[in-house]
Amino acid sequence: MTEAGHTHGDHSQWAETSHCRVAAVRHFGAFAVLELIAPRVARRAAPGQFVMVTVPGGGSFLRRPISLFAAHADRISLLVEARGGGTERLTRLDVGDAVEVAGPLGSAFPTEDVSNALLVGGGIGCAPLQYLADELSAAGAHVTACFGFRDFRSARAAGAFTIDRLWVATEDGSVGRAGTVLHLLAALDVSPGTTVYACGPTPMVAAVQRWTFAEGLHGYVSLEAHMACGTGSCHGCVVDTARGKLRVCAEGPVFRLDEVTP
Amino acid sequence: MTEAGHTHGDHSQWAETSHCRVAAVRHFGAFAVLELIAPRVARRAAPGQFVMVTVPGGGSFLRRPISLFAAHADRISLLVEARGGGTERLTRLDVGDAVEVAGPLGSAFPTEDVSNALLVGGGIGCAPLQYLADELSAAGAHVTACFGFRDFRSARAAGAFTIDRLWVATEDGSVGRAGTVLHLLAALDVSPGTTVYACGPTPMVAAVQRWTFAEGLHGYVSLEAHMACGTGSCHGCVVDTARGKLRVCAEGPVFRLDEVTP
Amino acid sequence: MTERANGAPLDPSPDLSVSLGPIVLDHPLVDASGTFDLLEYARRYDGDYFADFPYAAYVPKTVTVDARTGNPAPRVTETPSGMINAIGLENPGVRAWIARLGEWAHLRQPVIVSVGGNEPEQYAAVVAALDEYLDAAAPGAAPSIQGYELNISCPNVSSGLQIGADRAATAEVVGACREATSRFLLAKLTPNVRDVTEIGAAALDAGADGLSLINTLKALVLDRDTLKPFLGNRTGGLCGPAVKPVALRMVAEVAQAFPDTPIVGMGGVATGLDALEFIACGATAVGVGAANFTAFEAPQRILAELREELAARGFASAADARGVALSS
Amino acid sequence: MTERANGAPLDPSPDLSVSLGPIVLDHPLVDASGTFDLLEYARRYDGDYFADFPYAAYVPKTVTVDARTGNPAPRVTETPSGMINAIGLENPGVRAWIARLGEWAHLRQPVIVSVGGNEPEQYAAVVAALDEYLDAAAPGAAPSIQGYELNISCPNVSSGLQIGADRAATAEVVGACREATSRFLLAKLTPNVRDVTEIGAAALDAGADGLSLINTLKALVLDRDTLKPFLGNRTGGLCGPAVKPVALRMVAEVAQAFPDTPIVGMGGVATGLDALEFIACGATAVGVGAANFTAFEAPQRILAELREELAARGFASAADARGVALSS
Ligand SMILES: Cc1cc2nc3c(=O)[nH]c(=O)nc-3n(C[C@H](O)[C@H](O)[C@H](O)COP(=O)(O)OP(=O)(O)OC[C@H]3O[C@@H](n4cnc5c(N)ncnc54)[C@H](O)[C@@H]3O)c2cc1C
Ligand SMILES: Cc1cc2nc3c(=O)[nH]c(=O)nc-3n(C[C@H](O)[C@H](O)[C@H](O)COP(=O)(O)OP(=O)(O)OC[C@H]3O[C@@H](n4cnc5c(N)ncnc54)[C@H](O)[C@@H]3O)c2cc1C
Ligand SMILES: Cc1cc2nc3c(=O)[nH]c(=O)nc-3n(C[C@H](O)[C@H](O)[C@H](O)COP(=O)(O)O)c2cc1C
Ligand SMILES: Cc1cc2nc3c(=O)[nH]c(=O)nc-3n(C[C@H](O)[C@H](O)[C@H](O)COP(=O)(O)O)c2cc1C
Ligand code: FES
Ligand code: FES
Repeated sequence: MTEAGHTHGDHSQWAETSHCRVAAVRHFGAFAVLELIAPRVARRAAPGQFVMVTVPGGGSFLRRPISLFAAHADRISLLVEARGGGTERLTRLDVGDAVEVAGPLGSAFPTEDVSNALLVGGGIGCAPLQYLADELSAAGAHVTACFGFRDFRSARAAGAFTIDRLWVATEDGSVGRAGTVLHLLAALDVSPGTTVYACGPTPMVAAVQRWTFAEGLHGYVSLEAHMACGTGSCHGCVVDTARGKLRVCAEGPVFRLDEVTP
Repeated sequence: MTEAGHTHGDHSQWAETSHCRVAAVRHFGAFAVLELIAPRVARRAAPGQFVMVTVPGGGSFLRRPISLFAAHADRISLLVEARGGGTERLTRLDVGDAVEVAGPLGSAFPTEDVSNALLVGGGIGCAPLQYLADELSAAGAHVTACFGFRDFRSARAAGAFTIDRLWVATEDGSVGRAGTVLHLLAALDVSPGTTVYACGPTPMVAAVQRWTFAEGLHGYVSLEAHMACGTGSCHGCVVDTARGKLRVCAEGPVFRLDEVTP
Repeated sequence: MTERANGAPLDPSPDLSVSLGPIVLDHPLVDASGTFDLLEYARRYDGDYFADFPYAAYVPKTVTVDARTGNPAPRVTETPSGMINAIGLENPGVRAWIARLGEWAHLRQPVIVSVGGNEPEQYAAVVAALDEYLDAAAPGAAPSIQGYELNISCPNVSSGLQIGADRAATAEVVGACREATSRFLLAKLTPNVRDVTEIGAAALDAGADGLSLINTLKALVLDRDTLKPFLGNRTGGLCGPAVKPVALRMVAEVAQAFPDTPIVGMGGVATGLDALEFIACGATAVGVGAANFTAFEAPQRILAELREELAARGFASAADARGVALSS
Repeated sequence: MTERANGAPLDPSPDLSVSLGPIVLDHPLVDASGTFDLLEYARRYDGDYFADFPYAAYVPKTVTVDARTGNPAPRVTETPSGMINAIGLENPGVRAWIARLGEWAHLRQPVIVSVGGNEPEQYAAVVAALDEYLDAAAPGAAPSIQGYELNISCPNVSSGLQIGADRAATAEVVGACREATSRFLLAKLTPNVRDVTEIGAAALDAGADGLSLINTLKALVLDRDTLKPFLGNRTGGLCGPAVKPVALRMVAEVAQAFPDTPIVGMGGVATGLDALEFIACGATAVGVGAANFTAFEAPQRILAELREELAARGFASAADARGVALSS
């Protein structure tokens, strides 16, 4: 019998496919940071982009979209929250395990000419903001991050982040300030011209969008959508934008805050 | 979310269900002997019976029927050949892994009042004959076994057996005598009244049946059938017998050699 | 899962009882015909299986008027997230079947007998034979047979086109049985049709009290070595989790078309959430089929999960959850 | 897998070429409409994708006469061993589509354009517009469009009942397109019918040259939190390995009913053995759909496996394997 996957041809022509190994795993409650040796992905990656990850074990038919949490040298990291069967299995990966990822995919957060950046994340939506913070800081920008979580359990994710100015709120008050990320924003002193970067659940994105406009700021948002291909073929992942229906995996996931209607 | 399997009730009322652990694994090419700690199964087991094994990992919907290869104290052993996806995963089990088995199921080889026994196996059909040999020998019977394999690869299974008088043939002559198990039988000096026990592919069973009748012997055969439930509910596993269509999992797998029509 | 998302404590035990027409069920789960043999379970159980019987009603394997030996082997194999079968309604015939009723006369739960045949008269003959026997039986001598499920949807018998794929044939079978009995009558629908509500309407118009669905999808599996049809009957019926999305769609269609009709929904139920989804799509009761083959305790597990899933969503009862997927 | 069971060396390279009616294909694999965007692949490839294009013919996503924005999100999700989609035939309309043909005019492989619509005239208008454009196009200015696949089977557009579930409507659509073109015409059949050969016959009688099947099975998935329909369009179409046994059955039925008809078989192909099974059931060519979503190199892998599977069984060619499951 020919087992699926054993007779793959040469991948070298596929910019975006990597068979890689898990180099390190750190767990934070239901979250895991997976560090993968994936030089081809790391070389091309930019903050905001994502990879399609094949769930090992054969139980999941489609690949799962996961943001780049970090990229250094020949490594990429993913912050994965065990939500359903597929992500559950990903968080149980161990050092040395093989994983297949395709990427980097999608649009990146624009980072040029940014001097003040405000990163606003909700729940697992915080994931792409670490890599963004790394790049912005390296480019000399002043980075502030405000993360909102529902409760103690989901706030465990915060432990994975290394951002200097990071404010956390939880709705149940168990970690950081009690309330939503909007309460954190309200308490901030934001310089004019600050660029806002948002990623999180739809109601949060809508609220951040309103706040940004009210403050006269501009910014970007990374959106989620249920995906089949992740690579532009199926039109499964569309969102409504000022430019019409666009694919989160191809034109997105990063859009201008003022062109989306969350 | 409630994960399937996490809220099982109390199993204690099910004679035949065991959550067990792998205590030891030995590999012989594509074959593996899995030793499982399964006191409830071991206590009731008899040679010829089988268990339904849940394939770990979620990729297989139905359980797989596997014969008892041995049973001692609180342990049972299974000899598994990696043939398809399910058995492949079973042979990759490791010490300490959890497995779920239901059994012992089905009919056993009658062993009472046997003084001379001839065990005839073909390929993975040899599996139930080790346990049978153990029981017969313990009861003082004189046991001879003749095993036939296709080639070197399938003859690797022979290494798992500990039967004193064991003759092996391979069709390609790579191990033991060149030819089929029938060539081994032809060379034997069989005492009258010997009880024949057969298990193997259909053509072998048919040939052994003819040989047994020609020699004026009687005996038993363990049959295989594709199974869904393995426990008598679905009527999926029927074979034609002198008693009509019977279920291999309930009335079988062991039948009298003279009642089956292979 | 011990509290709701909003932090309120869980309703400890939602009311699981439902009424399938006149038949009162302790909870919504029944076995799907042909997948669960009560006597086989009882003989493998250490306790009193009749006291611990897990389903709210028992639906035995389809019975026909004459004995049937069924199809040649092989009859079953696995498919991706499912299985295929071509048993061919093997059964001893209604007379021999009745003769064994005493063995499980003490089952407390209601029984719905699945009835098969090639022609209307054969269905009616089974129903009449059972009604006659039940009317004459001494109290406690027979199980509590309270209804019939007319299996007009088995893809594995060669009576030409399936009865359940044809409106007129469906009406004839249901009509003949309606004349034969005043007991509760379910028509079991096949998914191998263009519009399941057309056949449902024909069955209800002809006197069925309710509908069961789905039976299996007609399907073909090849032997990977020979590339010939694997099953002895060539084709068979596909079921299991693979077909659940098709089954949910059809149950929703029927529930929307016939809102007050008792419906037994089934097809791929393997977890309590699956069962709840069928209820949300309008099923009154839920049939568990191939999942029975995965573990002895599957019904107990699915029932426990169903209770948790209802409670986690704040439903006070299974009946409250019925049809919630249908309202827009 | 380097030698046959009998020890004879493998035929190193079975002849994979097949003739789909007048269209000669290098091998049997084509993409299934809506699941593979040539230009998206090309822009992600380091080499010359047009030189390395893996399929034997390219079937683009269905084109309609007017632009369609498709269904509201969400449009896709996973199911056990499969997926469900309700894209809703999003496409820019035939004029805008033609305007971009230059971008892939250099594709060497034949193209079969999938055509959709609500009424016969709309189908015919797309075919006529394309035929007209092709007749006028300068050599090398357009890809080699050699045929049309009439998608009369999409379950995700609200033109009432699917055209492909009705014989008369099928005949009208095919007939209108037959008048509009002399190019090769495939009718793509839906599995949501009682008898797929009835619709197949209607299509062939009305002038179709061949048949493609299956499109997706109409299905429903609920959101597990809200228990409401998950997809924006409520229902969607099920595909992937879960449906393969149903697809094989239908392909075999059609191949048996119309032995000399070119058939594109599809539904759940994920491996070379799957593809071979469709060929064994009578398919001339095999469509790969959702498997494209599992890896960029899926078509290359499936093709390599198909070659091995043919060789391992001693087939000298793909054509030799056609229909071997059908003979008894
Ligand atoms: C661009 C993008 C970036 C993402 N980045 C991250 C990340 O960095 N870390 C992380 O943990 N998660 C991330 N997600 C969400 C993640 O993809 C889903 O949680 C995951 O697909 C769920 O799969 P499952 O098998 O665990 O859940 P299941 O619910 O069992 O999955 C069933 C199906 O639904 C899809 N699905 C379920 N939830 C979502 C969702 N929220 N978004 C999209 N598809 C979904 C799955 O892909 C699958 O097809 C991202 C999603 C997108 C679109
Ligand atoms: C009573 C009995 C005892 C058995 N004892 C042993 C044993 O001790 N050791 C061992 O290695 N094997 C044994 N087998 C055979 C074993 O059950 C099959 O090899 C196994 O089910 C194949 O599963 P798979 O997933 O690897 O193969 P796949 O071919 O991928 O399985 C697909 C489906 O076909 C069924 N199937 C495939 N081959 C067989 C077969 N030969 N018999 C029955 N069902 C089959 C599977 O259960 C499954 O439902 C026994 C079978 C029976 C009936
Ligand atoms: C082995 C087997 C035997 C079956 N026998 C019958 C039967 O006798 N009568 C009937 O109405 N349905 C029969 N069915 C169909 C089931 O009752 C049920 O409708 C179908 O399997 C879908 O449910 P599931 O996916 O939960 O199995 C049978 C199914 C299987 C798997
Ligand atoms: C996301 C998606 C989009 C599809 N779009 C179309 C389409 O536009 N036209 C069409 O005829 N079929 C369409 N199909 C159906 C496929 O072409 C194919 O018939 C079906 O998916 C079965 O094959 P598979 O199981 O290999 O996916 C689509 C399928 C999917 C999954
Ligand atoms: S997921 Fe397929 S186009 Fe975006
Ligand atoms: S496998 Fe179900 S009766 Fe034997």
